[in-house]
Amino acid sequence: MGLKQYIADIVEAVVTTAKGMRITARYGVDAKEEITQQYPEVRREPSERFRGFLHNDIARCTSCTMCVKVCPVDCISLEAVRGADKKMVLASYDINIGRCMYCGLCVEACPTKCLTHTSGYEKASVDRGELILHFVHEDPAEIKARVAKQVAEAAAKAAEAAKAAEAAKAAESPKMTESLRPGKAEGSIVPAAPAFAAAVGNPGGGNPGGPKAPDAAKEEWEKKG
Amino acid sequence: MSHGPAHGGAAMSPAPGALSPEAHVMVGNADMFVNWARKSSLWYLLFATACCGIELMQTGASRYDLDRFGAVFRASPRQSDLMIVAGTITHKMAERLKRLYEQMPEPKFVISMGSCANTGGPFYKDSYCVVKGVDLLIPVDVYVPGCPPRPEALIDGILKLQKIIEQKRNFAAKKA
Amino acid sequence: MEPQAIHDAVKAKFGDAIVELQAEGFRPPFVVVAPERIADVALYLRDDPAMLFDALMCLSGVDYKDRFAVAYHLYSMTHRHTVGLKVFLPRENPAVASVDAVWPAANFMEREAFDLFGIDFPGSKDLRRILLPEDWDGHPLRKDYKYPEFYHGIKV
Amino acid sequence: MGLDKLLVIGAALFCCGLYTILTRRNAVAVLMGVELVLNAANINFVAFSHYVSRVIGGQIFAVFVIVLAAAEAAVALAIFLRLYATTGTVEVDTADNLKG
Amino acid sequence: MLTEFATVLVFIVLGAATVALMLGVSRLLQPRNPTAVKLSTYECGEVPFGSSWVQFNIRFYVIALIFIIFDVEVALLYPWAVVFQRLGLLAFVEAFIFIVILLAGLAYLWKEGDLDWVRTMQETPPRKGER
Amino acid sequence: MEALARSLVSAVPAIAGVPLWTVTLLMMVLSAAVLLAFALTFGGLGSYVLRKVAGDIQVRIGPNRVGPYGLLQFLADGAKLLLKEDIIPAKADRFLFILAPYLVFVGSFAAFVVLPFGVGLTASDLNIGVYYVMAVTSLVVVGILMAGWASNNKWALLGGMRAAAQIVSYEIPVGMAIMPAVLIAGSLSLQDIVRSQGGLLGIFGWNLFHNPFTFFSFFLYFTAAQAETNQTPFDIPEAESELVSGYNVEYSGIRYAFFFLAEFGDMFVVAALATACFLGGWHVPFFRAEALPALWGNLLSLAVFLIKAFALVLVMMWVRWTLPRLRVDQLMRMSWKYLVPLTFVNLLGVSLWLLIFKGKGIPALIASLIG
Amino acid sequence: MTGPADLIFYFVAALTVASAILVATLPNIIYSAVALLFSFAGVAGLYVFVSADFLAATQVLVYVGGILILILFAVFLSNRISTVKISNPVHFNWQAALLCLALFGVLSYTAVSTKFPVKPGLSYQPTTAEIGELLMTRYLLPFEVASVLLLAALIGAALLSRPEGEKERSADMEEPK
Amino acid sequence: MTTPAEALPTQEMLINMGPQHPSTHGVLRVLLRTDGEVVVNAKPDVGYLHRALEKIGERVTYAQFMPFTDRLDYLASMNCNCAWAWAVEKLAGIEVPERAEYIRVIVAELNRISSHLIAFGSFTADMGAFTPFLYSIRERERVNDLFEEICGNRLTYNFARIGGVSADLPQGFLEKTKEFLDYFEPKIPEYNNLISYNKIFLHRLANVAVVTAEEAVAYGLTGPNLRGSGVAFDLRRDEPYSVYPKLEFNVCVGTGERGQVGDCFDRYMVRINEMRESVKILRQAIAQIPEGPVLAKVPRLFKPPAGEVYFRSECPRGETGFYVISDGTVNPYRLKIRTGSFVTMNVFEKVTKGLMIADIVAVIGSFDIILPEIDR
Ligand code: SF4
Ligand code: SF4
Ligand code: SF4
Repeated sequence: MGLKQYIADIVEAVVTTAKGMRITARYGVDAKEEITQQYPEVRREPSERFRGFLHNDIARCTSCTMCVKVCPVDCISLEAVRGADKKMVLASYDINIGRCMYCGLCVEACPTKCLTHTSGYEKASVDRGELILHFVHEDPAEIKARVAKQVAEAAAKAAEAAKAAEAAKAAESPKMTESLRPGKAEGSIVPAAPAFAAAVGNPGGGNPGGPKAPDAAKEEWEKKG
Repeated sequence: MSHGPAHGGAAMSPAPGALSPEAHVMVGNADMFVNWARKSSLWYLLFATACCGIELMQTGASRYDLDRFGAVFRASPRQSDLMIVAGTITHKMAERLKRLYEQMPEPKFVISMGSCANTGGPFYKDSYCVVKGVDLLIPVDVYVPGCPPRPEALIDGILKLQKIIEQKRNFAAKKA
Repeated sequence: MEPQAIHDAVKAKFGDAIVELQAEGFRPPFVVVAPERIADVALYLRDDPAMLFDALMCLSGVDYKDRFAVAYHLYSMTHRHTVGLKVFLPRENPAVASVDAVWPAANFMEREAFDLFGIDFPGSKDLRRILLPEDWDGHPLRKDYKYPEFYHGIKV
Repeated sequence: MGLDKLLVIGAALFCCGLYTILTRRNAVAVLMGVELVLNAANINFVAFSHYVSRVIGGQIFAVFVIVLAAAEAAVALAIFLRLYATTGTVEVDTADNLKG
Repeated sequence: MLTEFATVLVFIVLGAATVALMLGVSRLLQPRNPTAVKLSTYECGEVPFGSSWVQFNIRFYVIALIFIIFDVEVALLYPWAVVFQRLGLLAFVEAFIFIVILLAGLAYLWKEGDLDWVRTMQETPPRKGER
Repeated sequence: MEALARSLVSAVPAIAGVPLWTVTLLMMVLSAAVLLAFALTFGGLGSYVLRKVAGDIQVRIGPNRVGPYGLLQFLADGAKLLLKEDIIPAKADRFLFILAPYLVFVGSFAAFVVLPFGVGLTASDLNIGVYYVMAVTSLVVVGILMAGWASNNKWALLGGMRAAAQIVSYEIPVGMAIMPAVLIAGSLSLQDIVRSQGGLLGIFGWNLFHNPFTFFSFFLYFTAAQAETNQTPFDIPEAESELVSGYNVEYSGIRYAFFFLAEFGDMFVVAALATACFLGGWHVPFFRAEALPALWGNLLSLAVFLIKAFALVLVMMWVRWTLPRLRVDQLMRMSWKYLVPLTFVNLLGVSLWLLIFKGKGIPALIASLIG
Repeated sequence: MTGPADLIFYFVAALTVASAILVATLPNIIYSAVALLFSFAGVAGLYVFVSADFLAATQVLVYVGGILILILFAVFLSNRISTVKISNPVHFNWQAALLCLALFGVLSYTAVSTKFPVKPGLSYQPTTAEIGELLMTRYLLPFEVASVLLLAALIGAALLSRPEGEKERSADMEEPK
Repeated sequence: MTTPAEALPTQEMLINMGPQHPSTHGVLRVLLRTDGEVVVNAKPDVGYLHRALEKIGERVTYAQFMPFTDRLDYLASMNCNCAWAWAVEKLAGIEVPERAEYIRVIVAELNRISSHLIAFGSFTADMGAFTPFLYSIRERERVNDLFEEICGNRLTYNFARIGGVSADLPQGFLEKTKEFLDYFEPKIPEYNNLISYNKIFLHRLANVAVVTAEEAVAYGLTGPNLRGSGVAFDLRRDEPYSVYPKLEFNVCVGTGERGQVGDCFDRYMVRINEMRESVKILRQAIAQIPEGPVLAKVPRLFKPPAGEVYFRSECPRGETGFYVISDGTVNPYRLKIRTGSFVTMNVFEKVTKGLMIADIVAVIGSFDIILPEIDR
C-alpha cells in the first residue's frame, strides 16, 4: 500500500461519508419529507378493492355454499335448513377471521355478491373466540326448530291439501339439515356468541401467570376449534 | 433517568392486608404509574418468522412508526416486554418460541399477529407441521386478525394491549 | 438439442439403462433411466460436449402410488437446452445413487426428497432431514402419509 | 497517614505478592503476584520521596517502574502465551520440566 | 489536592450507591418469577452448546499487548506535553526521538502483519470474466 | 471546593460552628448529586433525542405519545426498566455479573468530575484533568469485559471481547489526539485548557482553529471518540445484527439500564471533552463570560458549554444513523494503521508549529499582523 | 482536616491490603484478577495521599486499563472453564505463608521502628509539570531508554505471540445434528 | 484435554445464530463453529418455517392454490402468483389475453422493485446502517399502495388467476405507477450516494464470499445471485415467457467493480441495477399495454389434462420453478416448488468458510434469502 493509496483511502472514506451524511441531513432537516401517519388519529382509508374483514349480507345469501367450497382453509361454516318455501334458511353463518387469509376467493365465488370484503381491518381482541364472526345472531337450534315448525306446518298444510299418502311421506322427514362438510357439521354447532366467549375466554388476558398448563390449553384449543 | 419514580414507587409499595381508603388511593396511584410506565415503553422482541414479519417491519418503519408509542425493538428477549408473534410457528419452531418467551423477564406480554399465529391460518387445514395457534404454546394477550394484519391493525392491537395493561392491578395483586 | 435427440444419444450410449422417453404431456420430456445407472448418465450428461447440462434446476421426489420416482430437471447454460431425467423406484426401500458429486446443487434437494419421501440417496455427502425436525415420524409427502396426532405434546 | 503506615502497607502488598508468587502455579497468577510486588515497591518510592527526600525523584522512579511493569507484563504474557501454545499448560512447574 | 480527589471519591461512592440503590428498589418492586428456562442462557432460542467460557482467539490478545506499550507511551507523553512550551526545542527533539522510535516499532509490526486480524482462511479464486 | 466551603462558612454565621470538612463534604455530595442527576437525565433525554434524531433522519416522528412530544418517554422507559424483573442467568458468574454494571456506570460517571461546565463550574478541577478522564474510563473497559464474560453467553463474550479490544485500541488515538490541547495550554487541567482558548472574538481562540494540525486533531479525536463510546460505525460490541445485542445480551431490567446510562454518559463525556479541548469549552463567542458577575457568567457559560456539547452529541447521533458498521478487523486496522500513526504525526506537527510560531495560532498570527 | 482524611486513608489502605490478600488466596483466578483491580485502584488512592496525582492516574491507566485487561485476556484465553473451574489449585501452603508473615513482621517492624528523617510540613503540589520537566532534563536518558525498552518489548511480545504454522483444532464439543 | 497436543491456545466455539436473530431474515438457523471471530464452519439449518405448501398443493384445487403462492415468497407475491398462473396455463395450454400478460408483467416488475428494495434495505440494516432500510421501506410502502389499489392487499395479493388476472387495472393506476417511477428513479443514485459506495460498506462487501461463475452454476444459483457471479443468465431473456420478448432490458451482471466477480458487493449491485432495469421495463410496458379482456375463459371446475410440467420464471430471488404433475383431476397430483433461496442455501456453507462472524451476516444479506422460500 503506497502512501498515495493510503491518502486516497482516507479521502474516499471522508468523501463518501460526507455524501451520505448530507443525504441523511437533508431528510433530517426537511420536515416535508416526513411520511409518518399518526394512525389512531389519521386512519388511512384503504383502497376500494381492499380486502378487509368479510361481511355477509345474510338477507341476500342463498346458502348456496359456494363460498364454503371455494375457501381453501375452511374458515366459513354454514348451516342451513331447507325452509318451507324450498329455499334454504341460514341457521348459522360464521366466518373465522382468525383463520381467514383474506384471499377473496369466496367473494369472487359468491353468486349473489352478498359476501363482501369490508374495509374494516381492526379487530384486536383478547380472546380467540371473538375472531369468529357470526352473521346469524339467533341460536341455530332455535332457527332450526322454527324452520322445522314452519316446514311441518307447511307440510301439514300440504298434507291437508294433498292426498293422505303423500302427506304421510312428507311428515317422515320433518327437517333436513344441510351439513356441508360432514366431518365438520357436529363441530360447527356453536353456542351463541356471548356464551361461547364466556366458555373459552381467558378473562382479562390471563397474564402474567406463566404459561397455561398444557392440558388446559389443549382443552381450550379443542373448544375453539 | 428514573430517579424520581424510584422513590415514589418505594413509598407506595404494597399495602398489607385490608386496604384503608387512603392506601387504596395510593396503591391505585402507584398502579396507575406503573401501568403507565409499562404501557408506554413496550419494547418488543424482534421475532418475525414469516410474512407477518414484513408487516411488522413496515409497522416499525417510517410510515407507521411504532416508535411513536415508545415501542422499539430489542433483539434480546432479556430486554423486551412484548413478544409479537408475527408469522407461522411450525412444530420445529415451537420449542424455540416457548424458550424465547420464557426467557423474557416479567412482566411480559404477547401479541399474536396474523392468522397463522392466531389459529394456524392458511395452514390450518392441510399442513402437518404448523402449530394451530400460538396460544397452545404461550399465553396470548391480544390477537390481531389479518393475513397479514395491516400495520394499522397491529397498532390497534398494541393500543388494545396498552388498555389491558392499564387495567392491571400490580400492587394489590402482588400481596394477595 | 431436442429431448428426442438427447434421448437417442443417451440410449445409444447406455443402452438398456435408458428405459423410455416420456414425451407426450411432459414438458420438458423425461428420459427414464434405470436407477442403477443414474450417476453415470448424469455424469455423461454433464460432461459430454454436446450435452453440457451443467445446471440441475430441480430434483423432486414423486409418489406415483405404486412406485416412487425421482425427477431431475436439467439445464445447460451453454447450449440453453433442457431435459428431464426420471428414475422409478420401488415403494419399499426406495434408493437411488446420489448425484451431488455431479451437481453440488443436488445436496439440499436430495435431503428434501429424503425428508419428505423417505427416498434414500446412498453416496450423498450429508443426508439428513432438512425441513422437518430430526425426530419427526414418517415422510409427509407420501400419498399414504397419516398426519400424526401430537408432536411433542402439541396437537398437530 | 504517615511514612511508617505507608511502608507497612507496602510491606503487606509485598508479602501478598510474594505469597502469590510462591504458591501459585498458574503463570498468570504469578504475574499478578509480581505486579503486586512492583506496586509495593512503588509505594515505598513515592512515600519516601514524599516524606523524606522532598523531591519528586521518587515519583519519576515510580513512573519508570510502571513503564517497566508494563513492558514486563507484555513480554511475560507473550511468553506465557507461547508456553501455553506449545505445552498446553499454564503451570510454571511444567514449564520447568519441559526445559530440562 | 486532597479535597479535589476527595470529590472524585465522593463521585465514585455516590455512583456506586446509586447503582446499589436502584438495584435495591428494583428488587423490591419487580415481579420475580425465575424458572429454570428463564435462567437458562439465551442463544437465539436454542439450547446453547456447552459453556461459552472457552479459550479465546489470540488476536484479541496481540492487540492488547500492543496497546499496553502504547498506553505507557501516552502516559509518558502527557508530562512532556505539559512542559513542552516551557522547554521548547529541547523537548521537541526529545519527544521526536521518543515518538519516532515507537513509530518504528509500529511500522515493524505493520510490515510483519501483526496489526492484521487473521482475516480469512479462504483462498481467493482467480478473477473470472463474464461468460 | 475547600476554599469555597471556607468562604461559605465565614459568610453564613449559622453554620460557623460546623467543622469545615463537613461543609466541604456536603458540598461535594451536593455537586455529585447534581451531576448524577444530570447524568441520569442526560441518559434519559439523550435516548429520547437519539430517537427523535433517528425519527427525523428516517423521515418519521419518533416518540410522541408519552407525555407532550413524547418527552416523558425516558421516564416511562426508566420506570419500566426499574419495575422489570432482572434476570441473572443460572450459568452466569453471579458475582461478576452483578459487579459489571457498577464498574461501567461508576467509570463513566466518575469522568464527570472534571468536566468544566462553566467559568467556575467544575466539580473538581483536578490538575490532571484530561489524563484523569482517560484513566477512569478504563474502568468501563474492565466492566464491559466482565459483563461479557460473566454472562456466560457466547454473544456476550464476543461482544465483551470486541468491546475490550476496541476501546483499548482507540484509547491511544484518543489520548494522542487530545494532546495538542494540552500542548497549547501547558496544563492538564480542563479549566486551564478552556481558559487558554479565550480571546479573539471567542471563536478564533478555539483550538480547532489554532492551526491546521489541531483542526485535524479535532476530527481524529472525534472519530476515535465515536469508537470509544461504541457508536456506529464502531458499534461492533453490541452490533445488533451480528451479536444480537453484544455484551449486554443477558442483562435485563435495571441492570441493563446502567449500561445504557453509561453509554450515554460516555457520549456526553466525550462530547464535553471535545468541546473543552477544541471548541473553546464554555467560552461564549464574541463575549467574555468571565467578565460577568459570577452567577450570570456561570449560567451563560454553562449554557454555551452545554449547547456546544449537545451539538457534538447530535453530530454523533447523526453519524450513527448514517453509517454502516465496520468489521472487527477493519476496526482494528483503522485504529492501528490510520488513527494511531496519524495522531502521532499530527502531534509532532502541532508541537513543531508551536515551536516555530512561539505558541501562536493562525488567528493570533493574523491578528498580530493586522494590529 | 485530619479526621476525615485519615479515615479515608485507612479505608483505602484496608481496601488495598485486603484485596491484595484476596489476590493471594482466592481460588478462582478470575476473582483474583478482580481483587487485583481493587488493589490497584487502592494503590492509586494511596498515591493521592502522598501527593502523586499524576502517578495515581498513571497507575489506573496502565495497571487497570492496561495490565489488568491483559491479565484478564490471558485468563480468558488460557483457561477452559467449560471443563475445569478456572483456577489454579491453591493448596494452602504453610511454609510460604509463614515465610511471608515473618517477612511482613520484619519489614513492618523495621518500618515502624526506624526513624526516617521525615521532613516536616507536607505539601501537596501538582506534580505533572515537575515530572515532565525532570523527564526532559535530568532523567532524559532513562526517558529515551524507556522508549527503546518499550520498542523492544513491543517487538518481543509481538514476535512471541505470533502464531506459528497451522493450529490444530480441538473439538471437544459434540457436533449437533 | 490434558495432553498437550490437544490443549491449544484457542478453542472453537459452537454458536447458534438463529432461529431468532436479527439478521437471519426470519428463522434461519446457522450453526457457527468459530475460532474467536473467525468462522470455521457455518452450517445452515433450515425448516423452521416449513409450512407444507407442497402438501397443501396436493389437497387444494389449482385456483385455490393461488393464495398460497403469496405466502411462498411474500416479498414477491406477485411474481409467485404469476409464476403459478403461467405454470398452470402451460400445463393446460390456456391462451391468456395480452392485456392480462402486460398487467402481469407490470405487477411482477413492480414487485421485483419492492422485493429488491427490501433486499437492499435489510442488507444495509444488517451492515449496521439502519436508515437506508427505512428509506427502502418508505419506497416500498408506495408500491404497496399501488398494489393495494390493484388487488386490495398490501402483501398477499392473490392477484393473478389462471387465464389472466383477477381484475383489470383500476382507473388511473398506470398514471400513478408512472408517478411512482418518476419518484423512484432518482432514489437509486441517492442510495448509491448514501451507502452503496460508502467506503465502510464497500470494505465490508468487496471480496467477501466470492462465488465463482462455475460454482454458481454448479450449485444451481439463479437470479441475481447467479448474475452477481458474472453469468448473464436471465430467464426473462433466455427462456422468454409472457410478453418479455417485446420488452427491452439489460441483464445486469456482477462486474467485480470493487473486488472479485461474485463477491457480496456484486450481488448487491446487481439488485440495485435491476431495479433500474425494472423501471425501464415498467415504462415500456405501460406505454405498450393494449386494451382488452384480462381473463380468459376458464371453466369454474378447472381440470387440466394429465401431464407433467416444469415451468420456471424469474423471480427476485432467482428461478421459481413449479413442477406440476396433473392426473386430470381438480387437484394437482404432485406439486414441487423449486425456489431460488433454497438452492442458494446449499452454497452457503461453502462460501462462508473462513469468514468472520460479521461476514456471515453480510453473506446472508447478499444472498437475499427468504425463509418461506427455503422451507416452503
Ligand atoms: S377470504 Fe379466502 S380464506 Fe377467507 S373466507 Fe374467503 S376464501 Fe376463505
Ligand atoms: S356464496 Fe354467497 S350466496 Fe352462497 S352461501 Fe356463500 S355467501 Fe351465501
Ligand atoms: S398470517 Fe398470513 S401473512 Fe401472516 S404469516 Fe401467516 S400466512 Fe403469512
